[in-house]
Amino acid sequence: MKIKVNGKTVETQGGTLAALLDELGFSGKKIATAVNEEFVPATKRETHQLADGDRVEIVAPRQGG
Amino acid sequence: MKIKVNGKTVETQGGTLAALLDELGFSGKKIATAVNEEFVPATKRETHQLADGDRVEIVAPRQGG
Amino acid sequence: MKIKVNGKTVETQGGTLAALLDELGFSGKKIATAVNEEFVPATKRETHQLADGDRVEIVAPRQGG
Amino acid sequence: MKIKVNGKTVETQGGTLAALLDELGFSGKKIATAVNEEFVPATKRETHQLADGDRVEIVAPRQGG
Amino acid sequence: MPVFYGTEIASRMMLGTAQYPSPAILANAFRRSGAGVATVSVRREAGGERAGQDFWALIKQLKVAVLPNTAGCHSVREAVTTAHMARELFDTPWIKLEVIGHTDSLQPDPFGLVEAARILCEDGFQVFPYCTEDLILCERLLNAGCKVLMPWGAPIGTGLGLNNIYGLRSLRANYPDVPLVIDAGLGLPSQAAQAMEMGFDAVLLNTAVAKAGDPVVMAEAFARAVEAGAMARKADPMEPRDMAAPSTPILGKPLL
Amino acid sequence: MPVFYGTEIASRMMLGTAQYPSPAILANAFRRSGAGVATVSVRREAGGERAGQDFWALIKQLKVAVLPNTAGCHSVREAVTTAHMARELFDTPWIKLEVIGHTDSLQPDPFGLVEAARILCEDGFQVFPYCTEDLILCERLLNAGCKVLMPWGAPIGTGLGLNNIYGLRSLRANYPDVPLVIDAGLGLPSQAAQAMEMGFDAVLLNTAVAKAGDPVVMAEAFARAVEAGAMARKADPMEPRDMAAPSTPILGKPLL
Amino acid sequence: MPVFYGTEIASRMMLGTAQYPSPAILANAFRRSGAGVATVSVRREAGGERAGQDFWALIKQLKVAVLPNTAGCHSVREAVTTAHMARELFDTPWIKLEVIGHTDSLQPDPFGLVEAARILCEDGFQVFPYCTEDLILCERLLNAGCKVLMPWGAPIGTGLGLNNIYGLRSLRANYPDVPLVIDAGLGLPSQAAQAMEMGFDAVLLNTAVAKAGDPVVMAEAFARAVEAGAMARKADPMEPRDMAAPSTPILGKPLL
Amino acid sequence: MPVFYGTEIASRMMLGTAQYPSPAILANAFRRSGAGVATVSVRREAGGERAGQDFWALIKQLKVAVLPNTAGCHSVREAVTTAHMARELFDTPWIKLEVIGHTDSLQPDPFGLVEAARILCEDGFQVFPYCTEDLILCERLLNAGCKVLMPWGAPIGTGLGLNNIYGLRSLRANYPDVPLVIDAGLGLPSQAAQAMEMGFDAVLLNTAVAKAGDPVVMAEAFARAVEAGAMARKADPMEPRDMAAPSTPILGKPLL
Repeated sequence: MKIKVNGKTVETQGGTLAALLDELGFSGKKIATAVNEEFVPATKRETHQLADGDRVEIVAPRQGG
Repeated sequence: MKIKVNGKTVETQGGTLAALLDELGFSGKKIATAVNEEFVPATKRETHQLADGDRVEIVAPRQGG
Repeated sequence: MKIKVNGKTVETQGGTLAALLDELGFSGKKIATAVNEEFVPATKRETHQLADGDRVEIVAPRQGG
Repeated sequence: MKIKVNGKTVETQGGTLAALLDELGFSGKKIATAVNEEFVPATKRETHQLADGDRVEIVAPRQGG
Repeated sequence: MPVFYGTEIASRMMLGTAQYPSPAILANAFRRSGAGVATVSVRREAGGERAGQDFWALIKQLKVAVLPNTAGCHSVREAVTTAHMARELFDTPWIKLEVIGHTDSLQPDPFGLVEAARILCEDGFQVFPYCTEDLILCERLLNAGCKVLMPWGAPIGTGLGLNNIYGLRSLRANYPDVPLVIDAGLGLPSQAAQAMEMGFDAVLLNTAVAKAGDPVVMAEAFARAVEAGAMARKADPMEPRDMAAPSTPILGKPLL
Repeated sequence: MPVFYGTEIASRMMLGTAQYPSPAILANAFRRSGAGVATVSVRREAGGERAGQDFWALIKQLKVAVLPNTAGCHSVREAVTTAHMARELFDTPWIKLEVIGHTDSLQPDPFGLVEAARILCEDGFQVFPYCTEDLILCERLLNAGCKVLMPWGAPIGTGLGLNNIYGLRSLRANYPDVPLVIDAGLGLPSQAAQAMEMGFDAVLLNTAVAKAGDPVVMAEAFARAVEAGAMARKADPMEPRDMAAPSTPILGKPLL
Repeated sequence: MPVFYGTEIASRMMLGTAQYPSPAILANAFRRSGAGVATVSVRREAGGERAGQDFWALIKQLKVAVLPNTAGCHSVREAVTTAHMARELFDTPWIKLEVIGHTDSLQPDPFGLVEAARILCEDGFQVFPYCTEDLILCERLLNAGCKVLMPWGAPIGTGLGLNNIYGLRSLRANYPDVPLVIDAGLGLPSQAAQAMEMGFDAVLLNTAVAKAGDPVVMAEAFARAVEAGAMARKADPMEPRDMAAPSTPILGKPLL
Repeated sequence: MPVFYGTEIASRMMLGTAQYPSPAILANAFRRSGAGVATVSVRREAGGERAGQDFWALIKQLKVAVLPNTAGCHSVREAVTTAHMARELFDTPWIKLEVIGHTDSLQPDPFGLVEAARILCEDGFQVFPYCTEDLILCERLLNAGCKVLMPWGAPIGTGLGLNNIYGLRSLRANYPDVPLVIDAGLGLPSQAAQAMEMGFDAVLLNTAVAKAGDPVVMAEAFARAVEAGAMARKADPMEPRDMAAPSTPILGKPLL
């Protein structure tokens, strides 16, 4: 199925948010996530099932003022 | 019955707002009225029945900045 | 002889300041004069003899702030 | 004779400025002097003869901005 | 000249009617200033009393547009009810909407102001909101239906002038087509002239005129300053520069 | 109205004659502003030339007092000789005395200015010194015989307004009875109004008017601002205060 | 020293982490300034990317409190979701809440700000709202549960300093016990010192330091200015006066 | 660090010694501020008196350069004789030359100042003239032999800060290589920082420190502010801009 990750369309066989992060090489990285504009805490990634067309945002620490 | 007019308690035999205004000597004067914090237009004074304890405000033009 | 008039060298047969002004076409014009950085009033022009190398300034009214 | 010292009249038998300073108890103190509005350096005090009516100023270090 | 809700006013000066030494002085201040709008309020009156009736007689002969206010209202409900009474009393849809949020500064309450403005605009009022220079507040007021904005220069009655020049410039720049009136805080004509030079459409004054030693002369002084500032804006002022430039030509200077 | 050496002028605005787009615009700027004094200069003219003669014809029909200047003079000698030529040319004892001490800022030279002022006053001139707000300089100029002072607001042609408000206030306070004219540096009518509110007697302008997009309208704008400021001074303005004070009476406010 | 939500910070200077020429310069700016709080943001990162991870490593070794922001959020929803991601990512309840209402000025949206602040405070966040000096807005933010306020001095990145001195003084006076941080708009250390002299508790800077020719030296300059201003406030400054008063005693002056 | 007549001073802060609550507080103010120069005066002393001797003992242990003044002198003669007494008394060629021309403002007399400076420079003194920002006066003082200038910020003891920013900037720009010290008028550290940001080399203070509630803390506050301003100048500050610019990067902002 197709999922938007940080604005880019990604083809994935789906499953959980955790699986997707793994697949995309985020394991062990300091990130936070939202799906369809809702925050998804790390503790929920294992159980959060993604659906076709979901919009996933993956963010990391960055410079700020 | 007792009615508060511009903050002062007035003893009246009641009736309409129009009657009260008459009784208090407002006939023909340029005023506007509110009862219990609600505006009562001139056109409604004849029909507006006052109840015991009503709070009537009667205002006229005055200096303003 | 040679005289500097408003910064330009002028060849003249000399004589008085009045004569020079005449010769240069200033007759009847609203002007004031100085010779060698000294003011020469209109009343003195007739009698003021010019010498070779004199520096004559002739000014008229002009815009000012 | 009479001498003005710092604005006050002082009766003294006269002599040099050095003598006066001695007499007034300035020996060994950090001061500077002027007589009749003229500065008199320390090196001249021995030889500076005072005259009746002289105005002597004796100053020391003080707070300043 | 400024146009408020379709009505063109013949003067950029709006004047309050409070605090004058006498009715005669009030009337002369209006005449001498040529102010085109008078602000008024609604206050309690007893049956025997004549004050309100006499005041109204005085205002009518000024032949100016009347702008009733909701001065002293701290809640939306108060302000709305007061507006209704004023509309009937003065027979005008115009209302200077004050919803005060802070007692010491008489600062407008942005939240109550927007809500009251929305209610009144929907009810057919033509609202003149007494507001701050806050850009977002002003945008909300316009969205609520206001077609005029009246940002403060400084708190009412202080005479401090324009406290936030940057903010006021920025408001003017963001809403070039909305009539903007500096309401409150002015103390001197030079401040009113400056507001006009900055591109504001009008000023609304009261204390600075009424509390001057000679209110009539001060009223005229403000009127002229306002015209002066507006003309200057129109005449396109020179750009200020750091280095001097001679006005008198150097060319032709005699050598002396 | 200001009195300069015994001559009362009908306006507090004095206007320069340089840098206008055209003679017609110059003339209209004077008419619309009602300026009572025109500053002029003396410059070289050749026999064939008509410029000076035509300019003079223009000025004469303005029917204003003429104040010749010594613009561009850096030495006492230059200034004095120029003053003599100007006195004969314009047939007036009045002279706007400029002795420039610094080329970039066109700042007056306090030292040369006092010396030139002394020489000219002794010679019967009525000197209008272009000076700074320096209190001691101004005292020396008065001692030299000057009966008017013309401190700068800012350097000539900058349009920066009043650079040293404190110094100018202090000058006004120290010489309450000497006619004081703000000469040079003004860019906007609000600045001229402020100078009048501070108690100055007049302003002398040139660049801000001549270099405006519309010099005629700007001239009138300044004229009104100057009147406004002078009237405000006369009308005794309110004292500014930090805390707000309602203009509309609180007494009688309905309970809603 | 300022106490934010029970945490005392060892410095009155808070520093942003953006726009530095290099990570090393960022680190040195923090060291030399002794800033006690660093603001950070959350941004997208791709799987392969290391930027965020490296940045985080850098920040950790600074040993300062981390204050994540919601920079660039224009809606309440955006700001709230961003705050949640930041809380998890940086493992802190602190959030610098920005709800921008106007693109050109980056002015806070008073309405969205209060709503977002209420939601986040109820959810256990410790909110540092980037706000204006508006007294009513600030009161609403305090009622929403904020225990710190961060009014702007001027729009972000302008370096204009304190645009509304009067409004900021009035805010300080109204909330003597609330920690107040000047956030945004400062360009020079003297402006930061002035803010402290006015009684503010801290300043939050970024552009003025990061965009200086030498960010490290500028960071230290601001740090010293902030200390200077805070000490001055504590030391109770003299009252300014209009008339001069000699510092050197006149008594005992010799007659010469 | 500033170099005065070939002597480099370790601090940009110069401090007066008058008006302190006690000698101990004076001494601590110097220690905490690290001021490198102390101004002193000469005053009458009687034979029995010890005041001057004790004061001198106190100053000596401060281990700072001593700059005697001619405070209170109104004539050239007074100032010159006082300078001579001071040179002998303090065994230094340095003299802070004050020739006061106006009693209320304690304004320097430009005319007497230049004359006294010429006499003293010819006589081997190293003159620190207390002057105004007047460009021509300053040029004359340099021509007279002065190698330092000390323009006022505001009249002595007023604490008003920098009254003529434009004039002071222009002085700095015209004499980039002459040590310039702001002498007198400062009331707050932020003003001292601003003077340094404008490029001045040092400040000389007295009243603002001695008359503060806590002179010792205020002395340190000024010292830090002066360093802050000097560092800022060195670090090349950002250019102020009218429009906002986000500090946090917009790139990578999540879509929420």
